[in-house]
Amino acid sequence: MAKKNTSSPAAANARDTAVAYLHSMLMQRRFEEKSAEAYAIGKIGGFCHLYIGQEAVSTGTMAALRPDDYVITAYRDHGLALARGMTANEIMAELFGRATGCSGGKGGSMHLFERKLNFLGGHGIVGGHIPIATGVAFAISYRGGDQVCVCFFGEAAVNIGAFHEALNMASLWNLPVVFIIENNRYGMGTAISRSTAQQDVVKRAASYAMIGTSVDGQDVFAVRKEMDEAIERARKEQRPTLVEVRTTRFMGHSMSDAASGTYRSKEELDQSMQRDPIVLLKTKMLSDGMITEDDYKKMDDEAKAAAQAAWDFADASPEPSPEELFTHVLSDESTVGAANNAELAGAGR
Amino acid sequence: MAKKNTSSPAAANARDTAVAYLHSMLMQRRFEEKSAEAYAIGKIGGFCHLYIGQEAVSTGTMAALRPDDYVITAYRDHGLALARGMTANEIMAELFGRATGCSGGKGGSMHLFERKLNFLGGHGIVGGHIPIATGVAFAISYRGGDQVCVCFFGEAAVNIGAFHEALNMASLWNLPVVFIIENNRYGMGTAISRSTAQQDVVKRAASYAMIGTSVDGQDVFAVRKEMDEAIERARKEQRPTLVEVRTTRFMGHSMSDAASGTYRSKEELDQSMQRDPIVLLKTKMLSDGMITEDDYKKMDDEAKAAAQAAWDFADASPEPSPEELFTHVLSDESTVGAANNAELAGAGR
Amino acid sequence: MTVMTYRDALNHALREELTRDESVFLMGEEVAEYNGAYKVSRGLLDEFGPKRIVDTPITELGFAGVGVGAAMAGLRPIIEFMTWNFALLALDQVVNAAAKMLYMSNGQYKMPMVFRGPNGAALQLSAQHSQAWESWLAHIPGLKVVAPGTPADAKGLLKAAIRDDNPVVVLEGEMLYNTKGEVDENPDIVIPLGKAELKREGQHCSIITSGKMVLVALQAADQLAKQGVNVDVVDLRTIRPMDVEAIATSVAKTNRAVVVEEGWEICGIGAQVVDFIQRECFDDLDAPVVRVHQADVPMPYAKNLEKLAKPDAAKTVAAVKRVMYLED
Amino acid sequence: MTVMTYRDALNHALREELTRDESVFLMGEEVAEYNGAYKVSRGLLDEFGPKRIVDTPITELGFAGVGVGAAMAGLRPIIEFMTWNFALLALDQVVNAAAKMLYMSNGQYKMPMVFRGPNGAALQLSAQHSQAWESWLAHIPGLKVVAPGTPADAKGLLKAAIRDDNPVVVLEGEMLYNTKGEVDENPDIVIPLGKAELKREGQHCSIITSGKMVLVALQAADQLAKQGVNVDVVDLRTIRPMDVEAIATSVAKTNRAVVVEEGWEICGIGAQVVDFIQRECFDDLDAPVVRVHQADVPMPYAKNLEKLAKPDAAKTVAAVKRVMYLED
Ligand SMILES: Cc1ncc(C[n+]2csc(CCOP(=O)(O)OP(=O)(O)O)c2C)c(N)n1
Ligand SMILES: Cc1ncc(C[n+]2csc(CCOP(=O)(O)OP(=O)(O)O)c2C)c(N)n1
Ligand SMILES: [Mg+2]
Ligand SMILES: [Mg+2]
Repeated sequence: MAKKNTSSPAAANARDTAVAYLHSMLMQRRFEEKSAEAYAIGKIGGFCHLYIGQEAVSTGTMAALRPDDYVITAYRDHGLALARGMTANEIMAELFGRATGCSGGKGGSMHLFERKLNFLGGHGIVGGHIPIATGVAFAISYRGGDQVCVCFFGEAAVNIGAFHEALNMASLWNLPVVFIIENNRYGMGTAISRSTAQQDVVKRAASYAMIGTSVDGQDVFAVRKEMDEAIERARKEQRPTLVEVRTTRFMGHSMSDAASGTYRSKEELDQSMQRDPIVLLKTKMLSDGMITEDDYKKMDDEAKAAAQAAWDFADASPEPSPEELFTHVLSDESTVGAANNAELAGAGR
Repeated sequence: MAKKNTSSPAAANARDTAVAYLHSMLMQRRFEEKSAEAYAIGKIGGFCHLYIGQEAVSTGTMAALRPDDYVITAYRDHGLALARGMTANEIMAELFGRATGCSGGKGGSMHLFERKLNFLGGHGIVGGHIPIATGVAFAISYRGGDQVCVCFFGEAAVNIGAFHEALNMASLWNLPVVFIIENNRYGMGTAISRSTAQQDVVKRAASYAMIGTSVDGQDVFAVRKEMDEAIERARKEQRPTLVEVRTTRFMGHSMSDAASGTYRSKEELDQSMQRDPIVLLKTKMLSDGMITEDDYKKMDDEAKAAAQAAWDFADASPEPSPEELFTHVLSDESTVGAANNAELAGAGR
Repeated sequence: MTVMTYRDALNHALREELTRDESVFLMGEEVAEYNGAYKVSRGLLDEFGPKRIVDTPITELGFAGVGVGAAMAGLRPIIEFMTWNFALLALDQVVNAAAKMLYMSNGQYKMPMVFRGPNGAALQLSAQHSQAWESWLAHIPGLKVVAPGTPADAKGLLKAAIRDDNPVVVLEGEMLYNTKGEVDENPDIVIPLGKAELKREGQHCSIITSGKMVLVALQAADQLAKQGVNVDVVDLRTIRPMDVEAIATSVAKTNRAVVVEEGWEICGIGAQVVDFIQRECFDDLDAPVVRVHQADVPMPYAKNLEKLAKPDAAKTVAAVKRVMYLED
Repeated sequence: MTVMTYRDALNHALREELTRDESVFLMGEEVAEYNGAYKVSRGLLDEFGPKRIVDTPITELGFAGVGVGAAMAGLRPIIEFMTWNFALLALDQVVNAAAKMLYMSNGQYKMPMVFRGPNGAALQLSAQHSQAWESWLAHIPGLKVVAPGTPADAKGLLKAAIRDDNPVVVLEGEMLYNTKGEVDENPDIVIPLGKAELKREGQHCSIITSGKMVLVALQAADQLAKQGVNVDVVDLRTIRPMDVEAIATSVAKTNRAVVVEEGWEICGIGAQVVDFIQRECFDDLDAPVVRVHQADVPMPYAKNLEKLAKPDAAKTVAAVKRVMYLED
């Protein structure tokens, strides 16, 4: 690593932080590029929503959290899970539908869970997890703890009823939760201007007497700073915040959608991609002398190797055993009843 | 009627308007007092939500509408139905569950309908009719008509998802609808301060880039004026409005709830009842010389007589015939299928 | 043993479990200051305070989700729906979150929570307020569903539901809240989920039922007994998982069955009971099973129509006679 | 007759009915500019413009209610749910408003509207995106429910649904959209609601099914034929109201029945079919009816588990053999 500007302990600190961010973002990017490859050849199935372009949001936010805080998100969850500290192996194995996956192969891309990290999923119904986040914050407050719950969702989710109901309760009850709108300006193929009467989404905070803020989501330092404040407000003052993070998804909505050409023009996308969060960070670090091109190359290679290793791990992992079909339907399998038990035994049930 | 101050045509007009308002409000008041009596002796069953105290809202709003406009509301609908021009007879008969009721006895208190007046019900699920109102306005706009749909609901309904989803679409699509919050400060036993983070409910309009206004709901003239503007905005500019009407229900939430003493103090209620919309109007009319005490007495007696006549009509009306159980399940009864047809024939179905 | 109402039995169950376990809390519309729309939670706010007895805004979907989140974070929420009619708005949280979380997370997140409230019709509440959702809820893997018919069952099953680590749906009856029965005051007594109870013994026919319809079935049984017909009344108590063995044992004895349920016919609980019976007792049956249920219409308001629409003792008696090939 | 996909058949039905009647419009998420999440509405925006092909925000409850309101005001809305999984959020409008409005208003407000979209599992979409709601919807009086299994039925039933004055639920299959079949291009042809079709004739056993499972049943029938077993395949097409006569006629002939459905077991469509069969054909049956359905679990993601969970031709063949008391 370049040593310039690391003479003072503060500078060394700043460098370590930046390196950690870059590492986190590269791990996400390379992991997802690998997932896209695996999807293309059918190793991964179902829906697969990539996070590429939004990595500064996950990295900047997770850096502001404590290990005992809670994280919950929608289906676009790979990057968030990695940034929270889940391993590439367990996530890739989940995407491959293997027993070694973080959800035992039962959840898949949209339903990553890791209890050890208080990573509460991976949810597939737009807006559905926003009340759940509020409930987690309720539990924190009930116990008198000082943890925080952060909840990620897209800008198109602000129109759904669950968002509205949850934010009112969070504010009314003074709950330690941060609602994070990842505003990438599109919900599937619908531009925000076609779905949302009040496009300045953060204005909606006023409906709940809540503080609302906006931040550039391509700048990991800006995200971190904004989240520090929101998380502090939750932790110390027990007040929720609505944070809009302005970002861009570089890919299509999911693996079955083109990145541009239909509802989003190539020009618009190209323009947005000028502000690649990884490139922005790298450039800054280079110019601040925190790293050299070589350092970057090394880190990038490591990230690629980790992604490949995850693929290899996943590929070598076994499928869930057939009996797993009936486990974890209830916590006490014994009471599942006649129906379930007959299922494996005979034809048709 | 007193003739003072009716020398000019304008004054005569003003007097006629005021008299019509007073008439409408007295009809509602006496009708509902009569319903309460009928409920007490079991002539009316189920839930029965009285509108007493809020009559200036219905009267002031309906006066601003054209016959071909649309009206839709929640379960607290007797006063609104009367003010819209439905007869006391057909409403009382509905409350009595009789075949002559406006919904053939099938709907009851919460589900008054009158197609001839574009009175679209009477709905029982809090917030459920708000998207429906939006759809009616959609249809108006689809046809290029210049009607308006007005939609009434309580302040506690602003917290539910349907409200939020509907207002966004109404604004996004420029629909001719007026959303009227009858803010009586309580949703059942819950004061607004205990349910709603942003108690200044009309501020929520900003979340939908919609105009929001507030008005004193005990003053029928103020309501009329505000509604004229909102309805004009819908009719001419195709823009929705959120109107908060500040009012008080003088009774309990429904017939099974005390007016005060538990969640609402007697003092608070007494205080609010100082501003009885009927007394306010009567006093103004007396002092403006539009009517005398005798005129008032006569009008009031007429209203009481109409309520009694409605009772008599309802009481003398037949119950729906047993076959009515199976009519109007589908518009083409023939296809209801085996299940329904067997129902009346044999035991148990 | 003390005689108490179904309402008080539920109230005792709540009180005992709130006392027993700090992580239990009750949340819903009007549960605290108003003491519950139907007074099931009477006195609990005073005893346990606003942290544990929580009034909500009118946001069924939202507060059901709050319950799910609280359960994920280790609490044991009891979510009261003022009635199950309004829970229709919240089913996404019940079905997609509560019922599936354990499975999707491969066992990492248990959902120790209860969704409860009155289900089905009361009196003249008409179409939108008179719906019985047991068959919908029973359809869903990942849920348990109970429908107590007596005060003792109400207390014992609710306590079991609260202690269970799975999401349990408790379907109460507004028309049952004032009914009385003997209840054990011992706070350690719970009634195991998944076990039916033979509420009455006979040999001529089996009436299989649950929830509010238990009383209807017992009334019918009384009337039939006067005419020399003696029936088993099998109270399922838990609808999911269903005690198929109890059904089969009774039908194997009587060779005839009537199913009485509050809800609509098509894909109702009764259809499933019929399916279980034909699987398990195909050669035992002497007549087709007859079902008694709500008429296949939205519930009308008028008193006379409502009565015609609802399942009742007279219809049950007629159904039993039909399966016994007796003149009506 | 032309060969076209199920997707195109639906597209033609929409186009023809939009052309035929100005009051018909299509509304839903991504139906217009995106041409539909599954491209069922391809080209319709270009042809009919944004007034009649309307993209909505992600607000299932809200836009379902918009459809109800538009129907009350005299239009004929077609509400597309991107999938029925998300419609769970909208069921209050479907059940409490659309299905009950005619009844509550004593016939004053008809609901000439369609709720449509893909239902049930596709491939590896896991628990929250793989739900089959036919039994829930069939439970509700005031609705009609159709589940076409072939392109011809898709076109004819959707057209009938659009012309019907009642709220009609149309359950499509994501896995069916690419399947092909002969379709009549005559825009006047509709398939009457409520009528089953015998998709294949045999004498040994009746397979009763609908929707996506029709192809599964036909596959099974092919396999069975090779082993000398010939089955009736009764495609219900309309699930509510159900063509009980067609079921009874077939079972009276074959004396054996298997019901194949996509959804879960408990209180599923199959349970209701079993109930109808035992009522109508009690003395005809030579064996208990066997049901084939999704395993009683939330849908898992892993390919192997998903395959185990789903009903398929092999399970159907085994079920037929079981009711025929043949060795597997
Ligand atoms: C209730 C519901 N409706 C529709 C969908 C289908 N759907 C999945 S993601 C999505 C778009 C969401 O956009 P946004 O909230 O902006 O998040 P992003 O995908 O941009 O991250 C839609 C319509 C769904 N999953 N849930
Ligand atoms: C979705 C739903 N939840 C709960 C109820 C029960 N309920 C009926 S009215 C009401 C209070 C509504 O208060 P508000 O909207 O202020 O209207 P008001 O009664 O004051 O006119 C409640 C909780 C319901 N009908 N629907
Ligand atoms: Mg987005
Ligand atoms: Mg109110």
